[in-house]
Amino acid sequence: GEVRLAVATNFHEAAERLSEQFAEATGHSSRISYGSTGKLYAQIRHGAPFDVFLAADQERPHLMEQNGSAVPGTRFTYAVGKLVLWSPDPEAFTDPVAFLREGNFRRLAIANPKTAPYGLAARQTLENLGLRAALEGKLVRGESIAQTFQFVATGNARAGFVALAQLRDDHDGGARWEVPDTYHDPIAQQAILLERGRDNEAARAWLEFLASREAQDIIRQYGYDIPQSPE
Amino acid sequence: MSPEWQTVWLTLKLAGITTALLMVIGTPIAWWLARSNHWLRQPVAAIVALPLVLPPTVLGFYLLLLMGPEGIVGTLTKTLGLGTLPFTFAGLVIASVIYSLPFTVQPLQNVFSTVNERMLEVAATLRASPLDRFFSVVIPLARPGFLTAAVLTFAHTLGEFGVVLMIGGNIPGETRVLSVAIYDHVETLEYAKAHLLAGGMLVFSFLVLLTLYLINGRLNNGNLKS
Amino acid sequence: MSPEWQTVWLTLKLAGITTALLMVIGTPIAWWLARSNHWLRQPVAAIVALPLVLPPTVLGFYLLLLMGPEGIVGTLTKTLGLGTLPFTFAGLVIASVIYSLPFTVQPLQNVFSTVNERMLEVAATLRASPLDRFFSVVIPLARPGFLTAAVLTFAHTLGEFGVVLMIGGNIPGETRVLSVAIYDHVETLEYAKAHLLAGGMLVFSFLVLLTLYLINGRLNNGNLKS
Amino acid sequence: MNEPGILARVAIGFDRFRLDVDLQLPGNGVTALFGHSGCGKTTLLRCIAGLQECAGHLYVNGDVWQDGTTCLPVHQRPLAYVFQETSLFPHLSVNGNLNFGYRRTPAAQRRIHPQQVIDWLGLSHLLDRRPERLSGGERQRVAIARALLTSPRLLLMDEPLSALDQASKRDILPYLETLRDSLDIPIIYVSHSAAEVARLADNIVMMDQGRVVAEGGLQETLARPDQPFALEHDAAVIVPAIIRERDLQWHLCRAEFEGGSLWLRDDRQSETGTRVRLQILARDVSIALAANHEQSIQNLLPARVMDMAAEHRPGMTTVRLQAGKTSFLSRITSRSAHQLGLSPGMEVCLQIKSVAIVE
Amino acid sequence: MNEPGILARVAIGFDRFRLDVDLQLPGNGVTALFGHSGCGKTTLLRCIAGLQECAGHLYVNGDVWQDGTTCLPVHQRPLAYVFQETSLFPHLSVNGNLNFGYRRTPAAQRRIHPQQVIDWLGLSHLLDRRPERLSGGERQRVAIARALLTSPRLLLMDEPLSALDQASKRDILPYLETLRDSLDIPIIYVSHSAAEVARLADNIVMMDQGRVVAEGGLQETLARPDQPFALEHDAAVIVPAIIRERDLQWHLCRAEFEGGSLWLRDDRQSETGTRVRLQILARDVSIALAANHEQSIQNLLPARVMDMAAEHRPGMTTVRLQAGKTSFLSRITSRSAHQLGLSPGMEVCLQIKSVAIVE
Ligand SMILES: Nc1ncnc2c1ncn2[C@@H]1O[C@H](COP(=O)(O)OP(=O)(O)OP(=O)(O)O)[C@@H](O)[C@H]1O
Ligand SMILES: Nc1ncnc2c1ncn2[C@@H]1O[C@H](COP(=O)(O)OP(=O)(O)OP(=O)(O)O)[C@@H](O)[C@H]1O
Ligand code: MOO
Ligand SMILES: [Mg+2]
Ligand SMILES: [Mg+2]
Repeated sequence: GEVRLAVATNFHEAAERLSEQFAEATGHSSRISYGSTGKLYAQIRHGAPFDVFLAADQERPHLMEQNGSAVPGTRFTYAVGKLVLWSPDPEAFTDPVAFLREGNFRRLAIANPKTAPYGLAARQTLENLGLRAALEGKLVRGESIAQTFQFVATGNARAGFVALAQLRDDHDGGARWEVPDTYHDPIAQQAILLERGRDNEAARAWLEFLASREAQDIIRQYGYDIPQSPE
Repeated sequence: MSPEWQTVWLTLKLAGITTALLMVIGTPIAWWLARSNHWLRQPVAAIVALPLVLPPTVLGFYLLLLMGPEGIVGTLTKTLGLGTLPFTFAGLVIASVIYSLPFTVQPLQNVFSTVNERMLEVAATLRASPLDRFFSVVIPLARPGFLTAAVLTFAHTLGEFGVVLMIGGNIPGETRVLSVAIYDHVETLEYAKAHLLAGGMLVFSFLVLLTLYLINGRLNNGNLKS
Repeated sequence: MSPEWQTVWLTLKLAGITTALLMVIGTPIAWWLARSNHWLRQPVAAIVALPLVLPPTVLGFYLLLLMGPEGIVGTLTKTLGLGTLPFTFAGLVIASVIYSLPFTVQPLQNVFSTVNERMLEVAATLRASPLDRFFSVVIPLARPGFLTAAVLTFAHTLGEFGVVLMIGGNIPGETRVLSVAIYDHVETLEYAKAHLLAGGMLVFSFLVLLTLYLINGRLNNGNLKS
Repeated sequence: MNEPGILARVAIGFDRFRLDVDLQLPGNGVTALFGHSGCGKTTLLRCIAGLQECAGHLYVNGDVWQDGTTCLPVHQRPLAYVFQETSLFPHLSVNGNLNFGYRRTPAAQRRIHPQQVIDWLGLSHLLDRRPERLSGGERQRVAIARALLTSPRLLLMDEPLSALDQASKRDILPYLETLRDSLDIPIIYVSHSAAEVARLADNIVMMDQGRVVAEGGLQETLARPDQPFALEHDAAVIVPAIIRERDLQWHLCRAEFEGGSLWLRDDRQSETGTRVRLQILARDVSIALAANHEQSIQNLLPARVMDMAAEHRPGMTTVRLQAGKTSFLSRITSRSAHQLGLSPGMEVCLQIKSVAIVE
Repeated sequence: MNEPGILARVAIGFDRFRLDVDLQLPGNGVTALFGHSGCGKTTLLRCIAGLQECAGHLYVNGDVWQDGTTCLPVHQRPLAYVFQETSLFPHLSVNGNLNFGYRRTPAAQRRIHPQQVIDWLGLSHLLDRRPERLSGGERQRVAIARALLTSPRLLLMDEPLSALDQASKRDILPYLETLRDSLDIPIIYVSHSAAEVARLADNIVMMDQGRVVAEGGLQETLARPDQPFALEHDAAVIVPAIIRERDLQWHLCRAEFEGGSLWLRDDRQSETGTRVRLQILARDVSIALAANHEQSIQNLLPARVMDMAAEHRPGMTTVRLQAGKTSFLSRITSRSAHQLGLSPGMEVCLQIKSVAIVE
């Protein structure tokens, strides 16, 4: 059978890789649509033909469970995002907190806290450092975590909070600081079986596969944590 | 067909069908707007321009609401046994048509309003019926407007993206068009692929446009300035 | 000013300035395209239409590259002591100008090409210099084209979104415009707010457009059909 | 309603102008429409063609074109219209323009064919040309040809020859005459040129400020010494005659009419026996008390003074005379009339300097 | 180069047409440009106006408009152009059209003012009208007025009166004459109407297929019996004369010229002593061997036959005669000429039926 996946953009590469493995393991094929979590949510609410939703947060899967667009009880956290303060310039900072506190830069990029979970985490981090008010005027907001990355990568922002999953060791060197997860609520990315996929064998198989050890290894490779005990 | 070519083909199909449909739909609207003295003329003209004002994604969102299973249009299409339109190619076409309507209607209306009334009168005295006059006099005289309308519509549908993403759902081989694919590549940091697709699209479009303009220039050869 | 009104004001400012600039920039380009016989005419015409072809976000991405500190334009603006353009209002204006250029140039070019050469000759024999002829003859005769160009440009800048999002960085009071705000509301499921803003924008735009068309209709009063 | 002829009752008002016309015109032949600039000639033609909405009715040779209930749209009225101003399609070549109406005329109704008009109007070297590359006169000729090629059943011509030089007019007029005779259709012809009118028209309608101020057959109307037409300088009579004799050496011919005969130039080389129409301008006719053969004026006719009328402009008198059964007009100074003692009934000698065959 | 007058050497080729003209025209007065449709009249005017690029040079009353190195753009040439086809600005009212050029003429150079031309051309009731709401003749009058209001130093008129009826022409022509005399500028006037030309022109240029085939002063040219002009029917001489006597009862006046005097209508009510220009059409002049006073033709002049020429069209002969020092033309049938035995040197009596004052 075939499973139609709606996948939050930040998980794109991992999802591609997973679906290859999934096909090998089960013989099912998958067709993946990407989009921001908010957009995918709106689409699913209005009849988009997806079987499984891999969101970038836990809020929207939770909502879906309540409003009947998803199958209750199928929700689980498949990955936990890791936030990184990054600048392509290796000289940019050695002590990240001092760097932020001194504020010797024009622009700092974060994702829009309203639309992207990584943005929310970034804001919480700044709050915990007591720097939110001081830096407010220097923030530029990317609509998605991808846009935020582009702001930084093109040099238009001195540094920015991006997802670890976005950084390639090979060519995205520079200065980086993996933000300890004590600075922000966990960026729990949840998956859920949608109503349309209720009777799709392949869909259930995919969710099963996503929770498997094999899958978790792959997910880790792409810069995510795996939750200690899936909810 | 490889997924890339599938996307290219889908894109061209969408832009082509949208442009063709809009030429058919837009021409009578533009003609009416340019020629009528009905009191509804100005309101309709204003409404035609409105799809432009909304951000494409937002327009897409409202179309989704309308055409979704609970929307007015969706209820209608369902009772007609057509299913719902979002996430189908047909849905994409309809959304593109709505979104690009102003790009077709405005240039046409514009050029229609400059067509010399006398030429229509002459044609009438030479036995041409209203429809005949339209095809044998208005269309040739309004050719630069048709060219502009077609170019704007086609190019805009190629680059159109927000609406398509929202209504189409980015489903490979079904509703994923080039603009969405390039966007995806940029979003997922696959810059090399993005550059390739964007560059290819630019070169291709440039060549198509250039050819069009050259042909048009040849046809004109100074004749439309009179 | 409350953030909402700040956003509205910023949006109108951006659309207004972009439209005004484009009228100034687009008019000579359109005139040259419509009247010249230079061999570069068709290639330039094709290039002018190109910004349309790319998805706005992608165009925004490339502009980000170009105008960023390592881009050609960025290097230039930096050496000129202007800093870099992204995330500034000036940068937004420049991006909007580039993106909306075809909407200004194409309708103008179009209507310029239908201006009767004879009228320019007559004006010349009545002592009007080329510039004078342009203002006293071409502009009045081409008025429907100017209206269309201005409406398309203004509306498109209002709704424009991908480029603005990319170049602007969504800074409240500086680069957050209405389209971005509505988009945000849709993304975050704040549908009531989205409906309000979108509805307001539609009603406002409708009224503006209607007024424009009514005034234009009054001015025309059948005079442009001759 | 089923009678031949044109019945036109047309009313329409603009801001400061009102056209109100009730006309009855014969079903064939040329009606000349005369009048000052702005008197409503073009407006009347437009109403007849259906280009201008108006109140009233219009019957053409038995067909209803407009009445209280119906109003045929322009393209269903089998008419052709030569506009006052150039009206060629700029997007078509001369050939394309000519064929526009021809192609739309059902083959069975075609009575005029492209090659004919191209020859008549001298267009063969222009066929591939775009209108903007034609001279003013060339454009006008193409417009006439295009109109004729629809083989109309009513021909409306708004100053069709005004852009043409004398020579072109001289070349084209005979063809218009041929057309008038062979097509057997009514032609309404707006012209400011008395010469054209006298030559072509069978009927005259004089308009002023949107109303018809006079109308009638050419001969009767022209032979009225108090004629209301602004012709004055060009007042003339038209005399039907038959060619009786030709003087090949001197290129002259003799035309006989009821009441005498006249020598004239053998322009057309008409066979003896041909029926012709002679135009004799009042200004070419002088009056002598007795015949004097020792002068270059060779056409001397005994005639009787019928009546006399002073002209609109002082100092001139138009005298109507009769030779046999034929009326002539003579335009002389009032002083001459007085000095010669002219009075109705008096026998005199007409001296006719110039005669033209107009048909 | 600093001499008055117009020196124009103009060459230009279209696909199938070549204009090649070398003209020297006087620095004031009216030059009539004559020729068949398509002979290049409009093209010549366009070259002079600078609307058509061409090779050659152009000097106007001492100013260089074009030569090898310079070429003044149109708007810097102090000329006015009345186009052959209507050319009003559709976006301006009649008033706006009139003012277009007037506003752009430096106040110090204005010699003609709106109220004047509005009165001359009868436009006062049209001022607020849009061009599309005018009749053909009204449009043409507005175009003339608009051109005049630039107070040009060279006036180019391409068939300006062809859309007008006789009455309008009669009203407008005197003003054009006044203009010609008062402005002291050259006017180049394209017309197909011999009457207009004879009335206005001082100079004639005849073109054929892009070349000048004849040119010269009006009087000399018209008095050539073999005149190359396509006037024929309208051949005429122009005779300068002085009003000597007025007969108020009969509305006549007597004009004296070198070699006699003529009675004519006292149209203009000119005072005695006024200098006038008489136009005498060859067709109005007949020849008798002796004077016959018992006829309506009252102008009988003794004259001598100078020479005779057969016309282009067979059967007619143009005879040049001299009365005193003044030349006359008479157009008679060749048979009359033969029968009267006319030959150079013979003394005859001219019978002149009609004389017009043209100035
Ligand atoms: N659309 C219009 N609106 C108002 N007045 C008009 C309109 N069209 C024509 N007129 C006026 O109606 C009158 C008649 O115009 P029309 O064109 O019939 O005259 P015409 O007899 O053809 O004159 P001409 O010999 O100058 O062509 C004119 O006084 C003109 O100004
Ligand atoms: N743009 C052009 N391209 C090619 N041929 C042209 C062009 N303009 C004019 N001609 C030709 O040049 C010749 C002269 O044209 P022009 O307009 O000067 O004639 P004209 O003497 O004014 O005639 P008319 O009395 O008919 O107005 C004509 O044979 C015409 O067909
Ligand atoms: O994948 Mo997201 O929802 O764009 O951060
Ligand atoms: Mg008219
Ligand atoms: Mg011409």
